Amino acid sequence: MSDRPVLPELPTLPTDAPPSEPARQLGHFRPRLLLHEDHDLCPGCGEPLAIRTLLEVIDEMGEAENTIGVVGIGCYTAFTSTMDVDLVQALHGRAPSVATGAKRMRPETIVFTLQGDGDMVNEGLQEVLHTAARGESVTCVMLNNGVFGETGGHMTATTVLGQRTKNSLEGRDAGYHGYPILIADLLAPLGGTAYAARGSVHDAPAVGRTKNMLRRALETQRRGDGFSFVEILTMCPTGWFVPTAEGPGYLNSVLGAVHATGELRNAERLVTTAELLQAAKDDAGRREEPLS
Amino acid sequence: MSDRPVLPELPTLPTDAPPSEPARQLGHFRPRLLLHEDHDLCPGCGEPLAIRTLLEVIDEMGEAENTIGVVGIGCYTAFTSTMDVDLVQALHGRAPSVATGAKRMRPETIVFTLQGDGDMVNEGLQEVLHTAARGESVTCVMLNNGVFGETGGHMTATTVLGQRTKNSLEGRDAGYHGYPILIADLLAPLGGTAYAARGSVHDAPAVGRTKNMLRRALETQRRGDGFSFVEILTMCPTGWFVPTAEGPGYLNSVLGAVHATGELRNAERLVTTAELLQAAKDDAGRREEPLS
Amino acid sequence: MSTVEARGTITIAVERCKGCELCIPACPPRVLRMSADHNETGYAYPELLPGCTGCGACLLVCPDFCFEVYQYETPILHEVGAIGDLGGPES
Amino acid sequence: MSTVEARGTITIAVERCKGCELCIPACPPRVLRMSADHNETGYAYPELLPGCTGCGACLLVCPDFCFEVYQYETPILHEVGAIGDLGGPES
Amino acid sequence: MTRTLMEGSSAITEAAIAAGCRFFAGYPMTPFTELLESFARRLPESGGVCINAESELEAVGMAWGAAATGARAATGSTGQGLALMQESLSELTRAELPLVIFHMARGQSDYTQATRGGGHGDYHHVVLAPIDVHEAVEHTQLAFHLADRWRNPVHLYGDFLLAHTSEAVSIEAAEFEPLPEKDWAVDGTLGGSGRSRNVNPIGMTKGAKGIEPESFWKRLQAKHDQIAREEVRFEAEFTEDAELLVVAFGSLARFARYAVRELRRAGVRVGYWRPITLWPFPTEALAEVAEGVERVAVLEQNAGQMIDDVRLSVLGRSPVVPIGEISSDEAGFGIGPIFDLEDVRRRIQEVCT
Amino acid sequence: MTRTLMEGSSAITEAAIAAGCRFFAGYPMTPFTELLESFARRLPESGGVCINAESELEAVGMAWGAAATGARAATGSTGQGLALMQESLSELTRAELPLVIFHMARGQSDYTQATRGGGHGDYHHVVLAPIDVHEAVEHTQLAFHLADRWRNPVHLYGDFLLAHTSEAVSIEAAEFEPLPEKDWAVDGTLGGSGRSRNVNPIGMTKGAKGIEPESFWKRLQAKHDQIAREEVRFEAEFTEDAELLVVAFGSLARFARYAVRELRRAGVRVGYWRPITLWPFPTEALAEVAEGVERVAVLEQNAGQMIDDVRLSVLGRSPVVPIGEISSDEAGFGIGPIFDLEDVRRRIQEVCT
Amino acid sequence: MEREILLTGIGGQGVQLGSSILARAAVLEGRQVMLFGSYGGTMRGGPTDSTLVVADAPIASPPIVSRAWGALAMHHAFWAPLRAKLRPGAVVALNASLFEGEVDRDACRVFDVPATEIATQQGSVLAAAMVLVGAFAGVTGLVGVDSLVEAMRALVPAYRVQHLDWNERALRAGFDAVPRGAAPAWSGEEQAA
Amino acid sequence: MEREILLTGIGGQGVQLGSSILARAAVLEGRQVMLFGSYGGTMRGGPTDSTLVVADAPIASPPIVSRAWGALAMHHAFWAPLRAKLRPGAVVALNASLFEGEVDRDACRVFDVPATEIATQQGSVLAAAMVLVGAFAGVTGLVGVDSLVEAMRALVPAYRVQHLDWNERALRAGFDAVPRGAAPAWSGEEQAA
Ligand SMILES: Cc1ncc(C[n+]2csc(CCOP(=O)(O)OP(=O)(O)O)c2C)c(N)n1
Ligand SMILES: Cc1ncc(C[n+]2csc(CCOP(=O)(O)OP(=O)(O)O)c2C)c(N)n1
Ligand code: SF4
Ligand code: SF4
Ligand code: SF4
Ligand code: SF4
Ligand code: SF4
Ligand code: SF4
Ligand SMILES: [Mg+2]
Ligand SMILES: [Mg+2]
Repeated sequence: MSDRPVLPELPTLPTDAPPSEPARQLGHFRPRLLLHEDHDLCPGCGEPLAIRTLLEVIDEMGEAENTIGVVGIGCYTAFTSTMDVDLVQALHGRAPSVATGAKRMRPETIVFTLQGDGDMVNEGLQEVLHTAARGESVTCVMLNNGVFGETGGHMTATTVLGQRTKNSLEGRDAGYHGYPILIADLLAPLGGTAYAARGSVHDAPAVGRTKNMLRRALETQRRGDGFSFVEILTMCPTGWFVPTAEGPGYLNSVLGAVHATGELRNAERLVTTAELLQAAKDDAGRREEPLS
Repeated sequence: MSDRPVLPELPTLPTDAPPSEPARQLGHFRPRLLLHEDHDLCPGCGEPLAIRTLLEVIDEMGEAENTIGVVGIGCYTAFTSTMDVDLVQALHGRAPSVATGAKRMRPETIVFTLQGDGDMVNEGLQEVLHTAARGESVTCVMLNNGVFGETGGHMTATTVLGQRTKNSLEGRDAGYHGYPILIADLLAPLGGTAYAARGSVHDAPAVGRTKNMLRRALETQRRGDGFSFVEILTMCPTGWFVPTAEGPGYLNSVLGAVHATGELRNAERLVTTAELLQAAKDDAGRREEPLS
Repeated sequence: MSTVEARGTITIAVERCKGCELCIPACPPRVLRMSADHNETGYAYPELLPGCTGCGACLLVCPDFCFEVYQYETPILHEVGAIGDLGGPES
Repeated sequence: MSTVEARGTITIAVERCKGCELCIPACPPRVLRMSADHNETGYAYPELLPGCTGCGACLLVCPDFCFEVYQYETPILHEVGAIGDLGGPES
Repeated sequence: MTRTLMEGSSAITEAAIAAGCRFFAGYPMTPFTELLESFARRLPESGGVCINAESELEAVGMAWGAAATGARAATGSTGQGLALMQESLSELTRAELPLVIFHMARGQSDYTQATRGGGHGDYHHVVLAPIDVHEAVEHTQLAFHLADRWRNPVHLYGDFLLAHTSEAVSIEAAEFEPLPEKDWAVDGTLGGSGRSRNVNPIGMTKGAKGIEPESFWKRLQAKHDQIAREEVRFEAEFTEDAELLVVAFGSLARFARYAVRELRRAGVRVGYWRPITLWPFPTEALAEVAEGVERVAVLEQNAGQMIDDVRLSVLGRSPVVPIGEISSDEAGFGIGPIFDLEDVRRRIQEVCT
Repeated sequence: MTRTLMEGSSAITEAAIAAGCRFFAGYPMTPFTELLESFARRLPESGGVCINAESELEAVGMAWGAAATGARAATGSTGQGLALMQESLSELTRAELPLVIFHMARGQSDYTQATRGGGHGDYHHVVLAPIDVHEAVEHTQLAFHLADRWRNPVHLYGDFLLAHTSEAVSIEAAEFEPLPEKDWAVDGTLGGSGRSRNVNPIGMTKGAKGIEPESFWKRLQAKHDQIAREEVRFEAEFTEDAELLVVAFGSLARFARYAVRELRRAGVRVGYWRPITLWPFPTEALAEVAEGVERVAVLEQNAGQMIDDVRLSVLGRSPVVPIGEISSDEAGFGIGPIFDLEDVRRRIQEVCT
Repeated sequence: MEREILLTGIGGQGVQLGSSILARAAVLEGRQVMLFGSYGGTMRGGPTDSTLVVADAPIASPPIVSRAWGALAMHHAFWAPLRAKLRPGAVVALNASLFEGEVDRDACRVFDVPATEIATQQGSVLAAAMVLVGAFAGVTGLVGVDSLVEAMRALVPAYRVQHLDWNERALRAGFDAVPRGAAPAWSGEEQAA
Repeated sequence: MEREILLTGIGGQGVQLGSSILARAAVLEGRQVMLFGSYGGTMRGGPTDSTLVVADAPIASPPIVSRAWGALAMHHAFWAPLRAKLRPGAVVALNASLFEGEVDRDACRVFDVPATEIATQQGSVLAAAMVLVGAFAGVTGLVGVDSLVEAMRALVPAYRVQHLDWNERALRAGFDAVPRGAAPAWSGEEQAA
């Protein structure tokens, strides 16, 4: 429950039918490239948001009829049967290689992968690194919630220090569990990488920025410039053992404080997450200074 | 054959027995921790040099009776039966995990891996990255010759652009074969890494510098500071299709120009290979300037 | 009594809602609140108060695809109680 | 005739040598040269000319563990031909 | 002897700790996840180490390293994860490392995977298939013992049902005959002695140049032949005068045993026979029993896997008929409709003619 | 028909290209390396793609992706590498992808690996085992055809001997019956149509929520049963009046066949029988032949693997005796002393009583 | 005597905890116990069920039963398959606050328990399953209420210590909300207090 | 008629190339051919050998033979196992420049060829195997020298084009260094020029 006081005296407007007054419809329940809107993911899960955004970008770029997606294994796998693009379901961790094979045989198509942090940074870490170094013209999209959501919220290789998971109930401890891997920092500097960015879906503006990143990544692929990568931070209230409504805040303040959002590579421009964090701090500093 | 003119008129001194004049013996045919000196590796191979150096460091540090080595699969595997330290032979690519298990059960010992570029950066890339991120207190030693020597000189993930290998006879081409991975740059910035360096055995001074790196890495482990890593560039004239005697020159000028030698991480100090290369260039520039 | 201008409106697929409340803070004019009632599956769901701008933020953050968003060709006015109760944007 | 001072000397395991020639350029005073003869396996091997300093460089670079290195307690002198023929360090 | 109510996965964990297990590594996958969680909770408390490995390949590698030091170590997974481990699993056999593998399958369609593996070369693992939580406790301790005794990997084949069933068990360290010293294990101390150890899967001998695979592999074959003679285990009921013999293993055998007992009470001349070791399969024991029956019915929850081992035992002495089938819940966890006493009884009765 | 002298590995490559193979990915390991090298050289020249994958797992993943687009694709390895691929190999079967796997073993001790695999669940791969380079050329083309016909992985089991033997062969595209359209293959064009494709190993149907593993797996079982009926291949000589039947496969069968012919010339009533498909094993054909003989001798270069399939066929009709053994060169490449005609003849004669 | 009891509900309703409490309480009272809990993936909201066998001698039954002596139903969603397994005269406790639709009252002995309502009164809607468990114990005497409370206190994890009191109140309230011993699990002298 | 020929030497001595040339030359002359080359790992200097079967009808023999009609030996190191496989009267060409130790000259027809010396004279020590191949062809008429040269030119890879001339000279010098047709492979009319 949110903290905002309930204001029962305000009139509730009808929302069960389109408006009778002349109005322009801005958005649909679901993106065109989703077959139906029902799914079994948990309340407050961030993954459907990321998937919606990705599908919208493909549609808006006019690539719906020219796209092959390769899906990893995680909670998002539930969408393999409802995303309305040609899809190949890969095994856990193997999506980048599968995408490579598909792209090499269909070089004219847009090929993307949809993976989770467990899928990409645990089971399949070397797949994505080799794919990037090889400069494969595919776009890997990674949903990072810092847990294996599907198996019940266990620690992954991206879980940040202090984060609670099913096997780090007291929070991840560097001495005992090691350090999180900033996958975007590993991928961005590789010779074959042309684009790498990290977005988030913790609020509406973040979703908008993530959408731009996805668009730039797919454009990079369309130009044949090399490998492209977009990481998207997503809520997993179930795996984190936090109340559903606190998911976005936890995502932004806990995961986002380590896996900072921004563009890490765009053609020759290359920055590290550490630099993004520093820049954000400087920014915040500036904003806090009196405008004078 | 070297280009130097043969000078037959000079007297050849006897070298089949120790000198009869009083003399101090400085070095032995083989390090104490090698059971015998025969091996089947090719003429001019750099791997025996690296192995000698590693064994000498262990011995000099007084850790011979407190060390477990884990060996990968490559030409160096031939030494598993002759290195006189307690050893575990791992499968191709798996040494870092095996070392992890051994170290966790024997935390008081020094645990190292001995792997090749094919073993570590191809088959087992994710093993070493996870081991480093976890901050395991082991030292991974990687012999980098930019080829799978053992299978006949095929391209690996570290083969530099332009390098000839059995499946890149015209030289590695970025567009067709992708880019080399600078493994030390991936490992150095990870949270769990405490020491990372890249040495070479292309000449005697380089061997000496490499020895220092190995010592620092093992000392890092002894202090329990975290994961440590030493990459050693080694000649593979067979795999490169270059005349044996040209191995060291080729190593230094072709592989060394990309995988530049130096320390990449020592505790908090962190530099990239690009920075090492720049520094070397600056240095060379300075040296070329007239001394005034 | 006073009036609130609504530049837009929404429809809500109440039965699909899983009550996560992500839409509530996402709405810039704060015109969504959770229902006291539960839907068939047992979840509370959002209700719309007067003042929607048709900005689409709710749609962007709802994981269960519960929203359609409309912008009126001409804004309409809703009669409401004391304006202060709206609890709108903090600004 | 002139003399060359040798501060050290070496032994060479000729039969183990695989003729790679890595020791030749590694020797700072350039007192190693490849033999005209072949060993049992068919490889040429290094021979020592006067002037070894006992520096150990050959040992460090030989992949086949062919060298032992000694430093004399007192340098000894070897008689050689014209000193210019030695082809010693370029300096 | 206090009895505590424990889920199969917890009971196995406690039994492993009682047996001196000091190392565990694994990667989550239902129904192995449950085991991993309980080892992760319990092992550190009892002085051991449990690593949440980043993948199955890394898990088995870590376990390899731990076992090489002589520590009692275990890993495991379910079908897919075990498939990924096949290279390591076959080579561990050649490295002669005593490792315990918790083969927590989704049902019974991994019988072939457990008993044949997909590694290369000639090798065998002992496979124990407990029927319930009590036996799982016993088998877990036995697994560590047999692994050490034979320096060979040993599997415990469980499933979702075993992992999720709670029974009241009491866990105490079991007694076994004494084991030889692990003088082959690396502890780091023998460097420079000329006798340093070399734990390897290729038959290398320290100090000797080259390898001799043929004699090395033949030695392993002889060892496996010996295990096959000495470690056979099975359970039988009502086999003396049975006309129909029902063969089943693991969790499903509990349904078969119950149904056979019921049918016996109803006067039907049916017998029950269960391999406890899936490898070595109790071929001779089954051959003997099969001699006297009219028919052998194989109840397994798959398309027909153990039935080959049954046929290889019966060798035409009597007809062997399958009465099981593929059967799964919607999630694919292996809890199919065949786990139903009435269904099992019907299947048996249908071949009782 | 010009004949060219070609090593087995090159001949296979040319045959694959003639069959329309457009994608290959692999990781070096003797004796698969030889194949990888020749595909790397020849495939790009003929408009295809060959990737020097960074590991076996990545190789099979790439091949998976290529096959999913409908292209004829292949990968392979030897024992260890194929062990690493087991998860993918079993799941490819469920994804119903036509992939050709060059199973270039070090000898014959990977019979079980090829025929049983180590993946999870109920699945089967067709396994062709050519006896020489000529047959390898034929089988390579057949493998691509069968893979497409059944939407199932097909192995070609070769070895060091096959890879390194040169024979003069002529390679032309073989003719086969027409195949159905690959309307299931992804080409990227059906997004937004409501009929977009979904190539997956879990029995998902586009648009439908959830999965129904049981019916999906049963459908696969029915398909495998049909393959087992329709794709059996074997070779037999002198079986009509044989007293002793010699069973062998692959490279070693060439020695057995030669020795049997020699013994026949010497008047010995010995017959020769070879499974060409290791799966489906020609069980019924062998059962028929075994009916009349006094003894069945199994010659294989391992500790006894195919012998189980022979026993499962003969089912006690006549005694089955092993006459092979583990046999290896020092490098472990599988060229053991058993590859010797006199030795093979002696082994046969010893059981000729 | 083997008493098979089925429990069903929606994930998160406390069915697994409830069945564990019943099982552990039975162990405390010296019974033989077997419990099988099956929960789908981890997403909140899926079906969840549990099978419990309590006996006075070693249990021969397998952990999944075809015929049950009793049942606890938190929600009507999964009633049909559960119904199919009940023996004639089975004892059923159902959460009347949520349960909708028909129940075959002739074939079984049904006890309606407004579990969600009672739980809310006792401090938390989350404790509805506790109420039902208490009620089932009350009606059948399968175990005593003190054993239930002891079992519950042992099972609730440390980070949920704030639940202990609600849960105890809910167990006791459920125990008291039904006609005590109306459908006894054990014959005469064995009946729990 | 099936003629089995064994070739052995040390890796890098040109044994594999030599046997390929013999085999390809035989194909050029319309023969049936089977060739099996086995080389250990890739390290320079290991043993290497090769088995060639040339026939005038489809070959029944497997690729590894127990009994050979002829042999080419580049070095004495691997003579013993080779010797064990020779049929009585087998034709053996050996590199007399390197070969040391005893050869059983009664049992086989041995031709000593100073192959390394001849090769050095013809331009490169690397071509010693070519000399021996030429000599074997000369003695046996297994194939003609022009076929050898044609086969060699087709087999030497492009980046080794500088070897072509030495090799040709070495083949021809070997062919001429032995008594022509002293141990014929084929009966009368089939004999190659
Ligand atoms: C080889 C293999 N190992 C383990 C699993 C079990 N498994 C399924 S999903 C999953 C975690 C997925 O995590 P992530 O990719 O982060 O996705 P999320 O569920 O968090 O969305 C695991 C470990 C599997 N399917 N395959
Ligand atoms: C799983 C597996 N795949 C392939 C091989 C074959 N193999 C043996 S050594 C080797 C290459 C080793 O390369 P590297 O580690 O660089 O060592 P080098 O030989 O160059 O010293 C390969 C691919 C193997 N042994 N195991
Ligand atoms: S477990 Fe996490 S990632 Fe999975 S559906 Fe639930 S909230 Fe989403
Ligand atoms: S192939 Fe290369 S790495 Fe291997 S022994 Fe020869 S030179 Fe050394
Ligand atoms: S469209 Fe904008 S203003 Fe209207 S309800 Fe949604 S978020 Fe609020
Ligand atoms: S975001 Fe969607 S699912 Fe969540 S409360 Fe709002 S409408 Fe319901
Ligand atoms: S010790 Fe030094 S000076 Fe003497 S031979 Fe060796 S390298 Fe040359
Ligand atoms: S470095 Fe060693 S092996 Fe090489 S030539 Fe010199 S002595 Fe011989
Ligand atoms: Mg995740
Ligand atoms: Mg290498």
